[in-house]
Amino acid sequence: MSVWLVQMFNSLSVSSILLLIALGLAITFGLMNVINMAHGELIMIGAYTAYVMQNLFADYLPASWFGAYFAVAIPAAFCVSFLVGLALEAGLIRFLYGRPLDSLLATWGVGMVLQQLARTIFGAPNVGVKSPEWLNGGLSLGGSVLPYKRLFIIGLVIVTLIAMYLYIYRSAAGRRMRAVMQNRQMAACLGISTRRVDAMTFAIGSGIAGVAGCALSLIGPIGPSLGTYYIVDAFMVVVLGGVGKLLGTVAGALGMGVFNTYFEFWTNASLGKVLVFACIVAFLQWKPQGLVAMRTRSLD
Amino acid sequence: MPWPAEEVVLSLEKITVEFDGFRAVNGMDLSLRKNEVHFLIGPNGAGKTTMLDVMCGKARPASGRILFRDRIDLSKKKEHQIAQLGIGRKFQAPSIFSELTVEENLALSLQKKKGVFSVLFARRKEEDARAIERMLSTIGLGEVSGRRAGGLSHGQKQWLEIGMLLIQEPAVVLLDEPVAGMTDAETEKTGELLRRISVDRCVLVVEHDMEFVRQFAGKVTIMHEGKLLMEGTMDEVQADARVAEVYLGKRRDADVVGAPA
Amino acid sequence: MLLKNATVRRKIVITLAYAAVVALLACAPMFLSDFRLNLLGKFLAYGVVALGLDLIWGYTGILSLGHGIFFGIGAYCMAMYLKLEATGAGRLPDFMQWSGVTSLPWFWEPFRFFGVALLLSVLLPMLLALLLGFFTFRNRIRGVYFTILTQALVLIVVTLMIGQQAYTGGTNGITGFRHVLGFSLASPSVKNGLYYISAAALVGSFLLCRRLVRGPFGKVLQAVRDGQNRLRFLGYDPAKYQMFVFTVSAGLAGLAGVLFVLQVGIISPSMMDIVPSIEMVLWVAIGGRGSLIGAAAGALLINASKSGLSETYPDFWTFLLGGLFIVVVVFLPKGLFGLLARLGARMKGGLGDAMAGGRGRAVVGEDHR
Amino acid sequence: MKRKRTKRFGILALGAGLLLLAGCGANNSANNGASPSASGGSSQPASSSAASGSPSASGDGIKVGILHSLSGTMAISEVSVRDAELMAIDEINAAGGVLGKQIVPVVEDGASDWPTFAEKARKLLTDDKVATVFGGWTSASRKAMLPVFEELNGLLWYPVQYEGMEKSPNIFYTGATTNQQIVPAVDWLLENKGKKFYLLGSDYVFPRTANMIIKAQLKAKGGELAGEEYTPLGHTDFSTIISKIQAAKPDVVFNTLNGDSNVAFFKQLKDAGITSDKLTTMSVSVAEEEARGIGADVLAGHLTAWNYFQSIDSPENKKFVDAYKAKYGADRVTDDPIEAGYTAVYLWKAAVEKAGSTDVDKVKEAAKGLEFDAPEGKVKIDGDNQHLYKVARIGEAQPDGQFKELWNSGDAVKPDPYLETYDWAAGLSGGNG
Repeated sequence: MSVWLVQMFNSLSVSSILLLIALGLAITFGLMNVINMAHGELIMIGAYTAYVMQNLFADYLPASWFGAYFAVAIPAAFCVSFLVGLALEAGLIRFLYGRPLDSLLATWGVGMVLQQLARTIFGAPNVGVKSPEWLNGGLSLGGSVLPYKRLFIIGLVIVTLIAMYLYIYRSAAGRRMRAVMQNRQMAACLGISTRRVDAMTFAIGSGIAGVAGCALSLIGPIGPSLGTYYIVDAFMVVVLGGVGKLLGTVAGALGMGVFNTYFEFWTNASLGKVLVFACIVAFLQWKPQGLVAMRTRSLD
Repeated sequence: MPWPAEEVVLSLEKITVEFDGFRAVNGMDLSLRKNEVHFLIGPNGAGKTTMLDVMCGKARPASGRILFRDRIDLSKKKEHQIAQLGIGRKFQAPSIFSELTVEENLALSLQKKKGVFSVLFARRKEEDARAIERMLSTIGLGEVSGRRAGGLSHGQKQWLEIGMLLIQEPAVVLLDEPVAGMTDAETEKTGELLRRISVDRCVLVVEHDMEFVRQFAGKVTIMHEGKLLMEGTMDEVQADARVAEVYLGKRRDADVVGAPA
Repeated sequence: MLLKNATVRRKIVITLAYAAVVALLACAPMFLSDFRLNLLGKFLAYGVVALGLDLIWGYTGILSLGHGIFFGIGAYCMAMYLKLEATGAGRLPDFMQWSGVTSLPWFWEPFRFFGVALLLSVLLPMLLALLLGFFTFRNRIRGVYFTILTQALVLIVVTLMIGQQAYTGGTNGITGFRHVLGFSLASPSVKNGLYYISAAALVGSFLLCRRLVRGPFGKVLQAVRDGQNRLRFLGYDPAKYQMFVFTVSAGLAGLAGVLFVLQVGIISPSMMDIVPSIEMVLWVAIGGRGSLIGAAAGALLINASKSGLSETYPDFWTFLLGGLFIVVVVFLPKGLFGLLARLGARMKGGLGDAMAGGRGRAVVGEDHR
Repeated sequence: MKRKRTKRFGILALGAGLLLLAGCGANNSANNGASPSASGGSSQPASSSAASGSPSASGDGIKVGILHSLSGTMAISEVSVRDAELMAIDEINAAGGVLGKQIVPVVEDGASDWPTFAEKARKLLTDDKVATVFGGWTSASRKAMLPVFEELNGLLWYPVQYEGMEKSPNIFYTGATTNQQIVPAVDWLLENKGKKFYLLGSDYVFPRTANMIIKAQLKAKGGELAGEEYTPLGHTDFSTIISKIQAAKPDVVFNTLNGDSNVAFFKQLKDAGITSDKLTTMSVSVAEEEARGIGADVLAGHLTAWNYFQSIDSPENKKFVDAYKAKYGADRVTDDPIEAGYTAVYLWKAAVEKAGSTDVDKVKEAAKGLEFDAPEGKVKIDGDNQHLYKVARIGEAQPDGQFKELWNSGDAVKPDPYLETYDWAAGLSGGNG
């Protein structure tokens, strides 16, 4: 009984993590059609930002302030990844619009370089982040514990999602962004600077990856190859959900999280993973457009 | 196989097509006969292009029958099977293979057996070269036969696509706004081409350009909101009050946009 | 007259160049150390994969990030034979012993025979590719979706291979080979022989791929790449063509796997995973997609520089290689080979012999989805 | 016409590539040819195998190979071992070298890829003609290198505890085999912590083999198996597995997870409210270095089994730890594989000096029964299986990231990779491969 409740919570938690790592990709891949294989490394950058923030707080501020480092780390992670994304867009991605598969290969090279860079700066071994006191422990619920960190991540995802929704669908900048993504020429004719919108959009997607990395530092390792663990899952979520739809990404993350958790519970972690991926492959055969399809009438 | 001049080659009965619950075509009937240039006109969103899609297999009707030569039901066939039966379609935007040369584009279309292994072991024959030569002169692209098709002018691309259609000697030719975006001279040339190809086959043209339609004394079918409005000669159509109403009412849209159906 | 002369001259030069390459390959054992020759042999095997990938990506527009598994399956089939040969009759391979397996699993039995192993190492990848192609291409999954699907497939296969340690050797893979058909794998003459077999396989694969991309068949492939929907309305079924080349390409990857395992002496899931699968595509991208010579040369060049750079700069070779990938993919869409062709065209252009439209073709990167 | 020109330049490119390769190869062999001068000790130049890794020393030094993953997922562990090995080499060189010659390390990157390990091993032995190689971490990398070392009669020093069932004549194993780490740990747990075991490991050869041994041991000694679970390498979400563990209510979780998975597992275990006083975990792949990545506060109270802890109080260890921190930074830590890598270099040096030569066969002969005062205490090379006699230890993680020793075996345990001296293990090894 309680195991089932815990598993339900776990599947929700796994879904929230999947969603968090996929949200940034939903923008860069879903809206811009850039296959950013360095997305995992942007997550890594976020995680290292949390580490750096922790060290800064521990070194320069009174101990009583230490708990606050994480609250600062999240916006900091967003900013750092945002800037890296901005630089990446300006130096690289802008040459690759309309060449999604080339963007895959080039950003894979970027990922390689960023990994080695992290190894050079922070050393090859994992670094540790001490989680703030206010996130330790959990909510006791009928004999089982719902960890605050996982609740926090669920909350963070919801907040991020709402922020993204408001930005994309309710703000002037978001309107410009959608206009450019839907019809570049027309938007340009209307006086929108497509260059600036592209750069902003990619940077925001990158920034969200940074937030994900920061949150993941609470429950996972922080090392140079951190990103490689999440990148394929993130793409699967976006593709499963349906490219170009925020709602689809949410659905994809939920579907993958729930199935993954239960398959893993019934079988084991390896087989659970195999089954989930096999289901996704089979599902995409049936509905190539994903869970939430975007309809077009164009020939290609 | 000879058949009487009036024979119906393709007949569509009570065709209904839905997109997400929206009925693009609603119980439409249409018959195409041999040796006939048949125009399908109507205001934007009337379902003209969808009708072409249904005929060539790009869209599946929710209900209704499509009979080819009274025997073959096309609604179950895939696009390439329909094409192999002899129903050719030219799209509105020129869709040729821009990386291949003009000649290669034609050769690709000419290939009789289109299976993997037939093509793999195909040998180019003398008669094929002659057929391509003939088609090049028919569509007036002999001069540029070695050029990459992507580098052609808009009109040349349209003719190449028509040439690719014709070289397969189809029984039915479906053309979607063949003169859209053409200069007057090009339009005229296309008109001539159309007249020549209507011999021995049936041609269905979706067109907005009324001047162009008027040049042909063929049959005209008017669609409106997914349904058949009327059918007849151009004179009959022009005299009809209902046509004037739907058409003039919508006329502005039709002229301004003229592009996506 | 002048033109004819130029054509003849060009033909002679091309023939000479081909002859030079073949001669160079043939003479390599004379001036390379055993180790370098072994490396070169391995790179030649990679060249075979690259040819297959170019066939589907450069010419047909299908990007597979799953060729590691076809390569791996081919290699595993041969490795199973080699392992049984090294273990000897009536005994179990070492990893089975320490995994508690007591008798040889049935699916290992056929691999007692070299011929069967060789056949299966090409046929199994082809079969898997055909199966995958049958579903995905008929369902018109293409472009990015197909690519990501192949990644999922890689994860599935690799996780399964690792999980079934008792039957596959797990992460360790299969290694510790001694003989092939009674010849010692350690002997220099066998190694030389394997090198020549690899070279011959590369040349053979090249000729096969050239046969496919030239003539009417190659035109259909290009048409599939540039507009498969349009092609349908000409009466072709693109799915069948995609299935066919994908299957051929998988077979080549399997063959390369055989050559790899014979020369390197180990195969493990790490060779099938996402990273090597992407690297394989990068060889083609950097060499020059849409040109067979470029793809094969890319595989050789990239791996030679990877080996060389990692030997010289073990701590930061990844920077250099990563940087190279970025620069070439972004700024040279047709790869190094395209750059050479462009330079060549420019030089020729000075002689007034380049055609007006010709240059654009090499320069402009069309988006191949 | 365009196509043909394109092709021609392609051919030129290919030719250039081949030349580049050829040049590279020729260059190398030239280098090697230029410096074949016999080392001080090896009086018979190259016994039977001229080309095959006959150990050589150039005029001013003896080349040794260092082959660890410096990139890829395994770099998190292996880079530190390389650092320790380089430090040992520096120390030896500062003290006058070996046989009066300086040791020249040739560092290669195994790139976390097993075939690359095989390739680089071959390169070190044939092109660089190194006297010995220190390297490897994962069992897979060792298995990949083993055929190369056996074929070329090279010498490999492997510094990590592993699953046993192996004794290659060309490898010295300076980490623990199962009867020096896992077997004593299980015995200790059965005695002190409880009978009901839950086995959790990453899905690769070490955990699977280790667990097979543990299961046999539990069966023979009245233990009970509560569950067995493997996760893919790099698995980072343990919520479901923690639920399973909670449902199974074991006395002990025996943890053979690898690398990054440990970080996720311990963090999430703590978050689920399971602390070390509620559930005993025993880890065999979590050392001081991993503790840093997990977070000392998270790991505190959990148990590990090793042969060395940084906290060992001995002059040798103090010297080692101080030197390591001085060289690489005060925030760095030492741990069992790091120490084993460091010890390996000294053992090789001692063997070479005893043999008076770097010749592989002579060094192997000289190494038999060799003793060395390592930071972990006195170690001795077993002449039969080329493993080390080692003291088994169990430690408890402290809030400062160090381990407090709870128990040790007293005497150094004789290595027994095939567990031949354990009755209950009969039938596990299935003969020696």
